[in-house]
Amino acid sequence: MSNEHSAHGASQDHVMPVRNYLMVASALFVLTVITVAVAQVDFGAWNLVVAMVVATTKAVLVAMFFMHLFYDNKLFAAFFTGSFVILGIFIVITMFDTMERDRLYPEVATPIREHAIIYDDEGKPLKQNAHAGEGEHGEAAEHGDAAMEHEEGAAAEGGDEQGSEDATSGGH
Amino acid sequence: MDTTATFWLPVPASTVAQDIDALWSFVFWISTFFFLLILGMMIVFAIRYRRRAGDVERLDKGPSHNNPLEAAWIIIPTLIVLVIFVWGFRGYMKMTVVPANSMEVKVTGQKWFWSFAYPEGASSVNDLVVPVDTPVKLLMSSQDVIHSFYVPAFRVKRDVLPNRYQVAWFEANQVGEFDLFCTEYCGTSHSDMIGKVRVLSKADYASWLEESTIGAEGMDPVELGRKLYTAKACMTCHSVDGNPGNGPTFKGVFGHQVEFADGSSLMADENYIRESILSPRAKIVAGFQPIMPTYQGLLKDAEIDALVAYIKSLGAESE
Amino acid sequence: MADSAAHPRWLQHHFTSAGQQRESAKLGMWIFLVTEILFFGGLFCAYAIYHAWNPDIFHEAHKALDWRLGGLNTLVLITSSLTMALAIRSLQVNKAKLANGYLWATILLALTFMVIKYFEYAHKFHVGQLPGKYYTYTGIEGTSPHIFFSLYFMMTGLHGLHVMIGIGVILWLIIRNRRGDFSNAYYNPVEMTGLYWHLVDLIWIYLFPLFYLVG
Amino acid sequence: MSNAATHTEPLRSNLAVPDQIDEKTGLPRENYIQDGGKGLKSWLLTMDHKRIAILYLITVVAAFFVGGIMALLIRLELFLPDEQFFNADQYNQLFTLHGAIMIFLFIIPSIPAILGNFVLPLQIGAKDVAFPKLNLASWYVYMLGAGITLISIFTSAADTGWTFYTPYSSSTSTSVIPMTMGVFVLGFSSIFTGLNFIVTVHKLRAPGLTWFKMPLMVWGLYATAIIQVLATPVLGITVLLLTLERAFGIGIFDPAMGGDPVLYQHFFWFYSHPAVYIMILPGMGIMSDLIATFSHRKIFGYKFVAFSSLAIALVSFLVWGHHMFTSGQSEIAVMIFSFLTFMVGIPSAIKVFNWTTTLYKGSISFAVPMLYALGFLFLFTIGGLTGIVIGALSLDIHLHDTYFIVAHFHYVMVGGTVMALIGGLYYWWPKIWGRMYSRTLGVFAFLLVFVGFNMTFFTQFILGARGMPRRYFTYVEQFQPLHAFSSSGAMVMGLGFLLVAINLWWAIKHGKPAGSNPWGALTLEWTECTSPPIPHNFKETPKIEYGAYEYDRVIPTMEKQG
Repeated sequence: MSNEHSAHGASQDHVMPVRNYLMVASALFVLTVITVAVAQVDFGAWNLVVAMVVATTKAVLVAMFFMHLFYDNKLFAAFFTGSFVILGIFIVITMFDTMERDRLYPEVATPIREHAIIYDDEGKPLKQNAHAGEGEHGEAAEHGDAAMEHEEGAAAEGGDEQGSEDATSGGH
Repeated sequence: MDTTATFWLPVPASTVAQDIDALWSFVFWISTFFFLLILGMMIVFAIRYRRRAGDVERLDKGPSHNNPLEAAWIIIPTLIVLVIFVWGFRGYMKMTVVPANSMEVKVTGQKWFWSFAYPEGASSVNDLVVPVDTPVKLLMSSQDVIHSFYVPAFRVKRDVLPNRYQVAWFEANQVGEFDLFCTEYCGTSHSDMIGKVRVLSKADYASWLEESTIGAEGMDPVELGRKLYTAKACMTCHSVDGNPGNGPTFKGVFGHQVEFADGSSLMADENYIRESILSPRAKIVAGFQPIMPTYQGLLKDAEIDALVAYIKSLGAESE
Repeated sequence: MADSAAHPRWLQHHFTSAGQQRESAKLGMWIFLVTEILFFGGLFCAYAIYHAWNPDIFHEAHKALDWRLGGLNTLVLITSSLTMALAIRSLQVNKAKLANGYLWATILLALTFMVIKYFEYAHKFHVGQLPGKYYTYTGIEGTSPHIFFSLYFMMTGLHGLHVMIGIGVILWLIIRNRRGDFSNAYYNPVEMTGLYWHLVDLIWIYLFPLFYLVG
Repeated sequence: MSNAATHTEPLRSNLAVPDQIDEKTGLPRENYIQDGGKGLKSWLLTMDHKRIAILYLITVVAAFFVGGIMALLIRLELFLPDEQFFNADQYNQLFTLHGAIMIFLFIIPSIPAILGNFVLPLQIGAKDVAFPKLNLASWYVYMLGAGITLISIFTSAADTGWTFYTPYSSSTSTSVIPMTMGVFVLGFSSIFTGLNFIVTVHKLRAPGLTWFKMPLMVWGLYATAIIQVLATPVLGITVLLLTLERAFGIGIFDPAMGGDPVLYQHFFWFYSHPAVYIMILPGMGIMSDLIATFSHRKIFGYKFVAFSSLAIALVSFLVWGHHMFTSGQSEIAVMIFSFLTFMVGIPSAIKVFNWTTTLYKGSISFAVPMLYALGFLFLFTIGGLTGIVIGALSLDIHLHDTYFIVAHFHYVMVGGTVMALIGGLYYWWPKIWGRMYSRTLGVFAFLLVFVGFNMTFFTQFILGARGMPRRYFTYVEQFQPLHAFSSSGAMVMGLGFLLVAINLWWAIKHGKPAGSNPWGALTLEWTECTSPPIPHNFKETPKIEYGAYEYDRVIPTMEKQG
């Protein structure tokens, strides 16, 4: 596996002319300017994709030439890309969970705070949009609704002893 | 369909339990078969090819590889586990998709007790009462940390998260009383956060429901206070017979001097009790932890008066 | 193991040749860089998930960052990467003195990076755009912009910490270089620090667009 | 190198010729214990992988007994339902410490750091691991991490379980931060060992030792090192985020501030599932060596067993969600994780089948290490098959967070890794110290461990299937008899482990000298090294004439019944 070389003599590694280094550096500068320019224009969600593409090309340039991956043992490149594959797996499969939680029941995904009332005062299930229930809280007539209301209360005026003191109060 | 507990599994008391128990026995018997196969091969080879006294060392004549055999014991287990996967996933979807006409009960998990809110306005603590043969949808949320709603007899389990609703459902197929456990570790009394699921016939359920909602007006306050003392889980921390639990006992409190953690003290009167119900952290009795959750918004004024009357009655008795 | 002339001081006893020692050192360094990538990766995953959950809040919150300072920092870090690479190259052609010059340049650029970062942080502390419960800034609407700043401070803070570690290691290199430890036959430590430094630059190449440009 | 021709003359059972043997001790005069330097300093500053292995041996076995005592206390408490010896908080702290110490301080470093450090360089014909200084640093970082973790015992120990689930872990008043910081530091020790092994296997193999001539123990350690290097950093960031959440309230996992506790579980299990393969893969490596050596048989399907290690290492990164089937994941994620969990089970099945087939037509000796290997096969098969049971979604809904899960992971961890570790310790004890252990005490201790283990944990399968939740301080009356039986089994197992330690401790000084190859093994550490080996392992780099298990080409030496 390891290439046998004499201990002395010019180093075995590939010596790149200074000109190459300067070219790579200037390419990186240009790409930076490009990514800044492109970001000024609003493509909505595409902005992220474009920014990532440019960042990845810059990263590949740094890895290939500054870090000599291009000339070195392919094993290093394998490990390097392997780490990005594992990271990609981690992000993608976790997002399979985080982005798909409301597939069956919409109320399961969004935090409770936005859903003011699931039940109206008489306790009948009231399917309506979140904000309609904002106004008419009135006296907490019923446990189910009340649990919602004081969850709300905890967020609004903050910090008093809703539930166990430090978990849900969020000290504003 | 048998409805008795087997050696391994508790009584299958919900409609989905049958399907799960069927998959359980399928996987159980396949596992037993493969276990005995491997164990058998191991024992037979170990005995048949054991080194006997006087054996001289010789070159190994045994096979060192056999690709068809390897392929066999890769493909066959893969097929079997695929069957188990599909069966398991279909069972899971049956347990997740709630039937349309289900009755909705709102469940709130809180540090160390469950409270249930029924659509007709009734509420109960640690005691879920449901009619038999009707699907019950549970809309669950937690007030503090993650708990997990688990009824072994119904094979239902779902974590109860503090910032989101979680949905679970079951349809009890036999009348009876079943254990309810919290299975996500939630602190000191995680093992006390247990309750009962009482499945009643439709008639009994209707009478229980009507009895537990309208009963509140006509009753005298002390009687209502006694009922609320259990219904609202005061008894999980406060005793009425004098010995301290997680919280101070109610016996002999009213009309007496109470020492507080910060050294001050006060004569226990109605507003002290009312304040301790609504904002318990305001005054902490010496020697106790500030762990009481507030009942702000959980109790109607009439109920608070009833509780104060009940505690007052406990105070007067000890004179 | 007779101590022959062909056995220079820096060749460790359990390696049969300098090439084997160098290849082992490089492989070891690359694996360490893999752990760094996954260490930062956890934060990038948190960023991806919270960005996906509330993209509009993230977009609003990123306006609070000054992309000009970010851009300047990117250029500074790329230049420091260049000077580091040139430092290694000059050692490869046995010019130790030139290498020291480039190493000093790298440290200077790294310090500039940290100073710019200090101004950015000072401004945020002053205005109150801080993580979690310390968030008191009211300029950004949306339910929880502090998540953006939690992630911002954690990722750029951890990156800044790695820059400072890099500065310390390069200083140690300069001392060893002045003592004459390195030549074209043996410059492993410099090359390893170079790999580490380029990775720190590479991570900033991703941080800059995510926080300053897109948000 | 002639591959077809058989290597006719049998191996020498003792490389050290009589005049090199010291009459008084009966061991070769030149060995790493005497000649590596005198006094404590030579041990504490050693660069020799063999001495670092012994440093790890002492500290990791100590951690095992501390964790083991806590396990016995837990089982003692659970003998009867209500409070017996500890109150609820103390019980919660006990099971947290039992989990954290057993996992982070014992089982993750155990086989790689003790047997791996000692045996890997010997098995590939190297003088030492690639980075000896890093190897010693790994031990010191381990001690630092262990120290920090143990601080939390004396400052109101954490009561969150070894999983530190938020929001409980970020809101409890117990000292969680020392434990999470201890775990953070321990992660680096694991990374250093993993990194060292990968570079050693790639770069320091003796010339001629190709990948398929290496022992499968080296494959196991290599696959483990890959996971250690790729997964442990994510544990580092998770624990760091948790500490920041607790200390500064950054709101990443705190539901009140828009964070999501389930996301913490994703982060935690992304490391912790690959971590269970860090625990089992070295055990599987030892298994291949033991089964092949004690059957004097070429391992059946060498390539399949080797590649299944790598397959496990890679697929283990895809399945972490099966720890969270009931915790509120989306149905799509749950389906993906369940499917992939079944796929990760297949390579383990391949290994078990190949080991069992290796016994066919062998000449099997029931030396104590072989007893533990057969015990491993028995227990690990049960552990693996119950893994299939809880992999099925609808069953896991019923079984999650019950004693069924506790039984499952104890079957694969204690029944798998600990049995393999003890088997490995018995197997390499003559090589490490040059002396043989007592067979009768070894067999007796094995029976105690095996019977005690099954008494303890098979009953927990029944408890769990009947619905007994995990981490319960008190439990409903109906479960009491099974708990009592399980607790008594734990006492038996504990005694068994104690006898194993006594046997091995006694053998260090008083065992009969074992010679360099008491088992008739073909791997380099037996054929080319004296027992105990010389400081630089080999007089000159060994020439490789046959592969690790080529019993069909080499006649092994007569085995001394051990």
